[in-house]
Amino acid sequence: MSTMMYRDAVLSTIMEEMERDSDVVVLGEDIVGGMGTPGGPEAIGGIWSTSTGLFGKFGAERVIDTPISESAIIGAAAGLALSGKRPVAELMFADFIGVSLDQIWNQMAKFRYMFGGKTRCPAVIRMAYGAGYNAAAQHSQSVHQILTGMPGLKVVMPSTPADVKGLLRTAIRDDDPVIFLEHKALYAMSGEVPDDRDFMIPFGHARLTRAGGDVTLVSSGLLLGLCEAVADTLAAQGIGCDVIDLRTTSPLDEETILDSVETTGRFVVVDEAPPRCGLGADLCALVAEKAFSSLKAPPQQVTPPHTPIPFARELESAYLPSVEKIEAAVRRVLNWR
Amino acid sequence: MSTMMYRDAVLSTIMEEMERDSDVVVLGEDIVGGMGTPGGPEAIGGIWSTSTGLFGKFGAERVIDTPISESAIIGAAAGLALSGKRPVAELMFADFIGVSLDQIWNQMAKFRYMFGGKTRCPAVIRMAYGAGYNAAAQHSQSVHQILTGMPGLKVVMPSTPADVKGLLRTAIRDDDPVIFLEHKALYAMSGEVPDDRDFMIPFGHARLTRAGGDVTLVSSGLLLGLCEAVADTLAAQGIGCDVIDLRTTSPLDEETILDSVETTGRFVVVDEAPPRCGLGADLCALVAEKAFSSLKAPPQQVTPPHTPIPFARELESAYLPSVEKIEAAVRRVLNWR
Amino acid sequence: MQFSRDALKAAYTRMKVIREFEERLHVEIQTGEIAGFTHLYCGQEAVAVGVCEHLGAQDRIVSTHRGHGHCLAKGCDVDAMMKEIWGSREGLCKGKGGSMHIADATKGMLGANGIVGAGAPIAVGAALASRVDGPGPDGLNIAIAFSGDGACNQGTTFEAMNLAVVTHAPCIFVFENNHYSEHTGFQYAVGTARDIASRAEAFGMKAWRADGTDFFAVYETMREVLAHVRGGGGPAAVEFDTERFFGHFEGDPQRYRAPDELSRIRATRDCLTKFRASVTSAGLLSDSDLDALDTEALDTIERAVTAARAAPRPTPEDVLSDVYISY
Amino acid sequence: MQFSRDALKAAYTRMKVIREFEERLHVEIQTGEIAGFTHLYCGQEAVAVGVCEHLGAQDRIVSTHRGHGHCLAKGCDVDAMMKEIWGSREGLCKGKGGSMHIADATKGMLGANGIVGAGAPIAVGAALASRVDGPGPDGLNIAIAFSGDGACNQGTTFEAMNLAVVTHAPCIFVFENNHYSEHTGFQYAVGTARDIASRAEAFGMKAWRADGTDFFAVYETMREVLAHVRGGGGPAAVEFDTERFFGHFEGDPQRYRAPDELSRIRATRDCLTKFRASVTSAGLLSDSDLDALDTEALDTIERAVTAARAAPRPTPEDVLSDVYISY
Ligand SMILES: Cc1ncc(C[n+]2csc(CCOP(=O)(O)OP(=O)(O)O)c2C)c(N)n1
Ligand SMILES: Cc1ncc(C[n+]2csc(CCOP(=O)(O)OP(=O)(O)O)c2C)c(N)n1
Ligand SMILES: [Mg+2]
Ligand SMILES: [Mg+2]
Repeated sequence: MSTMMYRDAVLSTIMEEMERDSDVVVLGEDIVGGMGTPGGPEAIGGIWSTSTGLFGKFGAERVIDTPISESAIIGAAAGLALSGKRPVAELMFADFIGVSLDQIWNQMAKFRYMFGGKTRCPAVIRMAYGAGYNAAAQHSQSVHQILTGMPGLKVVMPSTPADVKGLLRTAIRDDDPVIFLEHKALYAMSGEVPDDRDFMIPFGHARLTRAGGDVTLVSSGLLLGLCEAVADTLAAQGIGCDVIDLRTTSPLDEETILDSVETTGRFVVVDEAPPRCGLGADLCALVAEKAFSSLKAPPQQVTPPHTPIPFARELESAYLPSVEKIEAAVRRVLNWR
Repeated sequence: MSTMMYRDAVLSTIMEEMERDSDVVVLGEDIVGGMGTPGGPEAIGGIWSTSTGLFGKFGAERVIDTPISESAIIGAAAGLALSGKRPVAELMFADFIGVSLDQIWNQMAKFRYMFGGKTRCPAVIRMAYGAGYNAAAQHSQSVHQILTGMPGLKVVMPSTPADVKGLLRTAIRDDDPVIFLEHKALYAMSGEVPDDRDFMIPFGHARLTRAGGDVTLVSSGLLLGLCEAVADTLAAQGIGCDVIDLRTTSPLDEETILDSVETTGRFVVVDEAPPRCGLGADLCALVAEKAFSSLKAPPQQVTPPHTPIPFARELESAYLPSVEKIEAAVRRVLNWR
Repeated sequence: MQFSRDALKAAYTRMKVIREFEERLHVEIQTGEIAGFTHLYCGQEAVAVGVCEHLGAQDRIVSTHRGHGHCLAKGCDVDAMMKEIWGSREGLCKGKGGSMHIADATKGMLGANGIVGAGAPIAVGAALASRVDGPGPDGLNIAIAFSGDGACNQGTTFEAMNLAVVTHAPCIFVFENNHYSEHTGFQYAVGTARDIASRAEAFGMKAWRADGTDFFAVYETMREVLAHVRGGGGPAAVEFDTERFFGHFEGDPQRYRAPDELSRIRATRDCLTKFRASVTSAGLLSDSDLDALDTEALDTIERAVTAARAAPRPTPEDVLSDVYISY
Repeated sequence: MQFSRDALKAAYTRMKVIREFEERLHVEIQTGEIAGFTHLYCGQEAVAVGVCEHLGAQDRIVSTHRGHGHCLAKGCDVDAMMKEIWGSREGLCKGKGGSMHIADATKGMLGANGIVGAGAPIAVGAALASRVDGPGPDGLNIAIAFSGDGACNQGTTFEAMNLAVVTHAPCIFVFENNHYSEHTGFQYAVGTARDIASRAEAFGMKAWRADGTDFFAVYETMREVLAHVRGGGGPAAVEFDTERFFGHFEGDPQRYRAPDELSRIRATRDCLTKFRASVTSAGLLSDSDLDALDTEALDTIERAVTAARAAPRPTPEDVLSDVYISY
């Protein structure tokens, strides 16, 4: 075990996989940093420090710094993957799927199906997502709800450095296109990480981080920590929460969720995406359909409101799910009728 | 009243609104047709025949034929709208939001909010959506689930020529950005349409097309017709369905849905989008949360599977919701326990 | 011309097979048996074949919505393609893709594409893959993006050209200027007094231009282009002036054309006629040689249609497979 | 130079206010009081002001992530902007937008933009709106897209240029080449041996180039450009060579620069110093005239910061308003 930050878990996993497999190639904007400048390549790393040192080690063929052209980045990743490589592309901000969605949605995600199961597209697209930095409406968004809905993609949302390691390795070795969502506000989170260079966490296996038995709380990414905090507070008051970290939203571990709800009969999902057609709705619908008889209260979502993400500190805090809102939802389901 | 086709209702509404208001401007690919060719402008109309004759009548300033550049089309619509015009942009296929999403999602939808409520963006983006033509994975998609989730947009899905008229007029006169989704397989549908040049249908008001009382069936677009067919079949067997045509998915008429479910206790939503994080899930979650005590059976979704849209006739039919699948879902909720 | 008789026959046959494939589809589509949107490549055969005759399976191409010609030229199986267009489960894509999504990665054919302009970035990716692999004895494997005159206005195409230049990727942008994008003229939509190739030059790559209805012009131009790109000279562009003999899609009334245009281009700009004239006047092949190849090509297509018509249909369960490799 | 003393003072003041606005933010940001991502315009003032001094409120501009200079030059209120950056509910956007989303449509300022390249198509739309309105006594109202050297690689920028040419839209693409996009050099990312303006030319529009650190060069160039565009000559592009004095965003260690680069550009490429030298050596304004304007500008900023700091904060309910006009 080593202790490292979430961002370093990203970097070290990429580094290890590039050492292990010469087909792994990375590409993105400023991921080398300093190209074409007086300071020269690697004068400065990528803005998230998740690619520092790769260029020096693996060279320009495998570490490709790109112009600001997200469609071309994702398209190139698609072409690399169809041609036998394992590209790991970085979208600097998840919000930039806006300028590159076609290559994700209509190309990568559908190749295998459209081509009758005869091609492989083992591409990983990493993107920094989430609010908390007052970066406003175009640099703070969650996009898993959009991408989870797209058949052909796998969607991963790690909540800890160890999960980054295990899930990113799985993503890079996976033969399907994988969206790997890194929460900006977790980059500096520290945690224990296994040293095993084959440590992998399989997709579609959620993690029960608290076992309580009275209410099921499901989340992922940054908000998982809030759910755990609420669970710990309530535990002290004798209320037991099952807290489930989804880890991947596609594939979805329905079983872990439904098993818990069958016991608790009470379901709260906490998600950072807007409320309409989101992951919160997706899971409430799942539970309502498949755990109907177990439910003792209406399934609840804690999400931001149906608004863009505001800038000012006070507004962003009011916008985001909070421990207060989560606790209130838990109490709503506990006190139902 | 006049009888006209769905596509003609689109065209005649645009025509009437362009006559009424010189700020209304249309733009899109091939909407004039024949530009720069020996045949000359209007040698041929747009591929959906929803813009025929506009160019001759209103000229190149207000009827703008564009190159294949969807981002620029939507961006230009955004700029026109911010500058006091009422653009009606056409995306030839809804699937092309892939190459233009940023301008819809990060620009248009958010201007008013980001700019502190001080701008207006009265743009309509029309797009042809839906399967049924064996046009395969990139020309058959439904996108309302993606766009409904985006705060700042209004999303309209007319099911009849009359609704096209009333809703498109409302869209053009509305001061917010509106997505207007035209189902390809409805273009040739005929129906009665009011002649009143101010006939408008307000957004957020669903339409109860069948009153039955035993089960609530909610849908929109092409699939509404299947729901009505099922309702009629079952009515003959003494089973009464409330059939609700959503008309707009954002804003959503929660009241009409919840009122019906409070009576029926049984809910089935029929939608053409894939199942994960879709409109089906959205409505099931709504009903589970807000009509929990009324529910006598788990809310059900009838949607395509989590796959891209296949090409072959047999595959596309198997992919799409059908009367059989809808009827089966209705029977599932009726026979629950 | 440095062609052997066999090479000439092979090239002619490929062009003729494409021609007959498309002419036959044009007829069959009227019967309603074939589903979906089909865009025929008739008229442009010299481009696909003149380009692809230079390529091996390790060279990759990315195609467009008008992809049959590129697929056939790159070696996709005729029968499997026809079955795909018929929607059979024995089709090249098991009936899941159809006309606009034919692909065969084993042949270096990375897909027709229903999204105009989407192919160019994918081709750059394929070229970057070959940059990782490095040159073999014949230089670098290359990747080709086929694009139309309409596609050249899509932002993705520009981004791809710039990225290729920045990364010095062995990528070739082949622009097939058939003067129309759907019903709109190239003169209108490409907003420059100059041609498409000039735009590519402005992105910093070398560009060539040639008559796309002359197989030998295409072939010889591509020889130069390929020498440049395989040798590590970086990306390149070629603009071929060509003609589309049918409508944009099947059913297009083509009122945007000049009254005599279709008969004129069939008469003066048919790459097969031109090929025949060149090789017979140069005494390389005789008319009867070519007539025999014509007959063979027709037979090939006849057999393919018969097989496609009889081929097994997909079953409802087939909808669910091939979404993921594992899930 | 055909400037009145008042016009010179006005231009200088605008540049100086931008400079001090940004220098002050640079300091204030260190304190942690200002939230979010802030990109400072210091060094580029002559471009925004040299362009916007020609414009009226009916002319529209679309800006970038580095938008403060464009906003101030186009007439946005200094106090309301400072309050916005501070996140106050009295800010120009009620604290909802922040640095990257400042807009004031009443001033013809259609928004800073956090998405690189997104502005260009919007500017074309604004130009098309003015095409609908037709020319007034001074010709057409125009729209300007400000873009960086990085933004010029985004597909949207290319699409916008082509669309503007095709529609003959009165749109001007102003490229501010400050040699860097984030930490990447223009030499690397713009994959052409030539400049950005040449690309614009390849799309079929007239293009100009000028020194963006020389107010008078910018202003005179824009006079020509505007005469062309207002007169109905169609779109145009201008590339200004300029400098950014701070990091890409606040906190950037700037190791990509040459060791002496920042001091060198401050010494030799400062548009304010150059302006002062020109007007004093030409005897148009004296150093003490300019010193007085400097003091005023500093006061303006001081007052704005004081007001911003004291301005009321938004309340949680404010989150919910301004999403729609009606819903
Ligand atoms: C992104 C996108 N926009 C529009 C279309 C609709 N469309 C299909 S083909 C076509 C014209 C393409 O013209 P060109 O590139 O010249 O190719 P050609 O048809 O002449 O082979 C259009 C507009 C599409 N498929 N994808
Ligand atoms: C679509 C998109 N891609 C990437 C970014 C991240 N980003 C913000 S500014 C910037 C560099 C822009 O460079 P340039 O256009 O030269 O403008 P400058 O910063 O020099 O003013 C980048 C990459 C973004 N905001 N939007
Ligand atoms: Mg064409
Ligand atoms: Mg720059």
